[in-house]
Amino acid sequence: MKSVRNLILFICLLLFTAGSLWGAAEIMPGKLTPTDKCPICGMFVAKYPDFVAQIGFKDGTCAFFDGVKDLMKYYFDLAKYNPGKSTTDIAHILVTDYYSTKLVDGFQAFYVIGSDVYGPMGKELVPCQDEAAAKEFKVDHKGAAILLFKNITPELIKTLDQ
Amino acid sequence: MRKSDGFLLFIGGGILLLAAIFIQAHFVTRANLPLFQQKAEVVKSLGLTDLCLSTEARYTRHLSQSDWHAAFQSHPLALDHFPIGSIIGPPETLTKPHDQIH
Amino acid sequence: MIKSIEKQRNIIDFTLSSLWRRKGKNLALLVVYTLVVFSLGSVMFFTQALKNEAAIILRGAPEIIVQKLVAGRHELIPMASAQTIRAIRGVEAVKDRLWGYYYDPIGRANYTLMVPEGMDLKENEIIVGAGISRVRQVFRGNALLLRTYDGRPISLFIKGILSPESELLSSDLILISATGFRRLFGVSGDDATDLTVTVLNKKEISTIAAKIVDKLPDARAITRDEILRTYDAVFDWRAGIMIAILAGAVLAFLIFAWDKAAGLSGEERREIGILKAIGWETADILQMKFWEGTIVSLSSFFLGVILAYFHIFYASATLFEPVLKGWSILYPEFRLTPFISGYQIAILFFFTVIPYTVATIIPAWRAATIDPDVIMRT
Amino acid sequence: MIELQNIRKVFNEGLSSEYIALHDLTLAIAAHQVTVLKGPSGSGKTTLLSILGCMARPTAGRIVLAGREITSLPERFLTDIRRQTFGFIFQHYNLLKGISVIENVMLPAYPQGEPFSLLKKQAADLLKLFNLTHKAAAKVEWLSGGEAQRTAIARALVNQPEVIIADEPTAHLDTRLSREFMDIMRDFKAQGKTILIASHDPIVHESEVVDRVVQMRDGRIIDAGVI
Amino acid sequence: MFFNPGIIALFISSLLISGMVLYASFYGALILRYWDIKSGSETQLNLERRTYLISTIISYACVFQLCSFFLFIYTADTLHPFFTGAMCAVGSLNVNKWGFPTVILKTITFLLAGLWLIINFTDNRGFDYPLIKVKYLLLLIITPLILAETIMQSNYFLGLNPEVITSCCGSLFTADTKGVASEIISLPRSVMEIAFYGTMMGALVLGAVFYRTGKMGYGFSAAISVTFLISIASFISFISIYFYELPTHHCPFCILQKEYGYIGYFLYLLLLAGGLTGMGVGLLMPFRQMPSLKETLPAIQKHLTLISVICYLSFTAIATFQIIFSNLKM
Repeated sequence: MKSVRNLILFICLLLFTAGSLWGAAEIMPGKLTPTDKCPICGMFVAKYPDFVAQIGFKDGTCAFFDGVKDLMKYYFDLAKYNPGKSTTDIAHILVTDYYSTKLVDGFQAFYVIGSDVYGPMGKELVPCQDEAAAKEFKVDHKGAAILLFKNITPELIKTLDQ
Repeated sequence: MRKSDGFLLFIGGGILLLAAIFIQAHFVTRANLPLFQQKAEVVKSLGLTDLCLSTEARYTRHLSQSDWHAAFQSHPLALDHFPIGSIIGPPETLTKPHDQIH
Repeated sequence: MIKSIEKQRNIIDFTLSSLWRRKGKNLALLVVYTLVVFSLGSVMFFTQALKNEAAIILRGAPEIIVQKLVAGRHELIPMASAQTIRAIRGVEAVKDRLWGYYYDPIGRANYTLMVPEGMDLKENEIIVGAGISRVRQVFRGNALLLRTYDGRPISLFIKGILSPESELLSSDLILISATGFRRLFGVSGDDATDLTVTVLNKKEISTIAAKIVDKLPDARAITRDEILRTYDAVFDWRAGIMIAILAGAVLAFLIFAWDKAAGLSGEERREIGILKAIGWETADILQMKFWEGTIVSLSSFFLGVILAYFHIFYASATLFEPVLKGWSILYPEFRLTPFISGYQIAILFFFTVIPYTVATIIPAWRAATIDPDVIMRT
Repeated sequence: MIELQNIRKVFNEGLSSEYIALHDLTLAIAAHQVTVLKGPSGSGKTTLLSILGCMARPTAGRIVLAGREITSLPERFLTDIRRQTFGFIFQHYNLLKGISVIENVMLPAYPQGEPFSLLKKQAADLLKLFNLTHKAAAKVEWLSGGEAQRTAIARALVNQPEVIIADEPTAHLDTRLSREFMDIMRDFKAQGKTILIASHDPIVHESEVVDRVVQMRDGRIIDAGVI
Repeated sequence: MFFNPGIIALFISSLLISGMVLYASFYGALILRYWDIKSGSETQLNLERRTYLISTIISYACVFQLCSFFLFIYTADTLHPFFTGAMCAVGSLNVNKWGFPTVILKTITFLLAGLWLIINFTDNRGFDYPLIKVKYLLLLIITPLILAETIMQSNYFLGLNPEVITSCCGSLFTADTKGVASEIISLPRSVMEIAFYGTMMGALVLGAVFYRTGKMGYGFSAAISVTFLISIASFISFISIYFYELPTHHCPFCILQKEYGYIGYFLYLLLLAGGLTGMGVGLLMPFRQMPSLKETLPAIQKHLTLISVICYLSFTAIATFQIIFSNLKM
């Protein structure tokens, strides 16, 4: 009995995975190499896999960051860091989900600020895949607020650097 | 040749030999990396947590998971009747409360 | 500059021939000194290598182990608890583990029985570690006779032997199927020995461990970090104890060195008197004594370190084996990987050369301040 | 050359075993002369010699060497002066056993830090002068009495000192060797060296090379001799 | 308390050094009391002989002190995994209140012992030992400091409690905490850069002037001392980040780790040696007119100046090289 239920569960899971793969077909994560450096602070990104974030452009280039904070700095000032590119050239933004340490869509993620989890660059926006996770994280790690991608402002990023 | 030159040569030789040992150790360590991977694989696949250095008492086989009250444990002041107990100290998990976990 | 170098070389020249003239005494010192460096060095190399080895290979250990405690003792855990743990956010997977000890009166050794994940074993098939194979003289295809919890003999066929390379981990292991394990020990199908928890984000491990203890108050959660730290502490402790024991030897050596340096023979006193009379200054004699110490120290230090290195990494620490082994029958045969660092050499230096130097300062000075006219008055 | 003024030397000062070796002694040694200190053993010859040779410091009094007051110089500096000014020949030669003849000769110059090859050449020249070249590499314990004596003299000369100090140099020599020693001293005098000898051997103080004999007894000078 | 070989080694060496300086200062006090260079009495001769022993002892103690300084930091560094929150030596040193004072005292005692050796070297060149009183007074100052250091170090090791959650360099050396370190970091970078290169240039120029003309000795020595402190501050403020290639990491201790090729030991050694010799020049200045030192002292000072300038120059060169060629661009 139990095994039958497990089997059904498994098949469902398989279908779901396949579906999500299909749905996310256009997101092709850039491949991180050990020599990739954060364009904001210059440190090697691969040393801190739990915080990696990336911005992929439509021409196939990709920028890697050692945290969402640096990614946002880059995002808000593309003209400075990547002249010739604008936000419309961005194909995808991927951030590392705190709990699964898997790359998830940055536009859809929930970000917790003010928590006791620090990234390699100090205070961070900690990305969570879904709202429930974000809420739990906020409670567990004494977070201050949960933000959506669109709520993040350059001013807010500045406060994180103090 | 002067004796002092001989001495300097000897010291130089000693330093070189020491350096050679370091270099050799470095290369052996590098060459053994796959072996480590293999062992780590064994650990991973079997879910092992401890080395098998001393097996005469059961709490010395899985050091990190011994019972709290296994008789006398290996407290430094305890006269344990397993020889290994006088050499291996009590695991930290036993001597300190799990304060992070409570 | 060149003059002072030339002067030191001259003094070394003389020191060497002076050492050589009393070779019996000095060689004895050299041998004892080397032995001290060798023993301390062996302890340090050995523990450091084991520490590193443990740190690297145990990194594959499960992130968290959950064990049920009853009256403070480790008990079987109901498999249902796994469900509770799985519900905690951040937990990737929870697996039940079955393992236990078996004392074999024939081999007179403790075996560790373990149910491996994803290995296809029939109920009466086992895979044994190289140590068991050696002790019991059983090989692939043979049968191993064990007794179940209720006293019935049970014959298990050896399907394979674990690789000798992993002996440091697996020497005493018997891998058995879950059904076989339950039948051997009478463990019910609802229980497991303990549970292992996989967590993907390292930063979350302690939070999850806290949550587990919160939800299962009768359980303890052992994290991988704790295991690794335990090993660090255990080997540091071991090195500390060994060094404390060896401190006696070092002390004896120092007394010997002091005595050797202080008890100048009449011949030596005369020699220093002559040197001073023909124009050597106290500081020159002190320099000669400095070189004497340096020559002896460095020679013994190099020799001792090199010997210790070969002893630990190429002679499998033969001299330590009896101590470590104790009564354990299943002592693994292993060759350590030479993890050595300058730090160890530095500490070794602190333990041997510095005390020796200090012990010889005052005797050297005593010798150096012999009156130059002493030889004219005899 | 060397002037001693009111020199007093006390051993074991303040103890019950206090012993005054030299009593307020005043003496001037002229340069380029051979001076002999004569007196029975225990008369303070050796103590005086060691003070003259800057080997020991007097308890009181002043020493002036070549116009410079050196009385209160610490050992460190005194040794430097001694090394460059004096060459010593001891009663028992005091050669170091176990090392070669040439090394023995070079020994006083070791702390100077002269280039080794130069030093070796100087020593070899000296050995040649004393017909010891063939023994250069031999150990000193294999030398005959005369050879040992000549080695000791060579050693005293290696730093090219102005003053040669000899303490009972002929005490263990037969007449022939004692005369030979005095012949060597004559050569030195001819080279302009100042020579100080402590001896009660008639061969020494009756030798025609000697310019002045100072007689001592119980730590006092009883006859300063003619200058 | 940990039973760790490094800790035992440090314990032993500290006890040995303390014993040595105590012994030395006992005779130092006797020398201060009874020294009379004019006398040829046996007391005086004995005291003169003692000076050989004391200078030998202090030379060894100074070398041991330097070794133990680095061993201490390295040991603290290796202990950091035992403390929650520690990333490098800073975390371990922060476990209790004795950690940092011990490091600072070790630095001070090393410098003082070094200065003692410089004075001793000079004194031994003057035929009447003109600095003997200065020398032994200084020794009497050093001794209590070394004893205090031994006690502090023991307190530190005995008070190591693995349950303490410590703060690591990441939180200590940031602008947003209170303390000297954060104030340094929150200073504008340009100010620190100007201060560093300014004082460094000043010190080097004064060094050159002193070397050529023998003038401005005090100025040079003062500049070297100030530069010593400013260099450490600058290292925390803006030089370190180029070694770490992390714009927010200001730790002065992580640089001692293997990942950075132990370059930190070399850098601190340069700074210590340069500072020590530079300070030595100033310390010797008042004695230039002493009759027995007139001839030898200027040469000694010139040597010291040369060593000091070379050390500082190398330090600046390495730091500047790293700033220019680092992967980190600010």
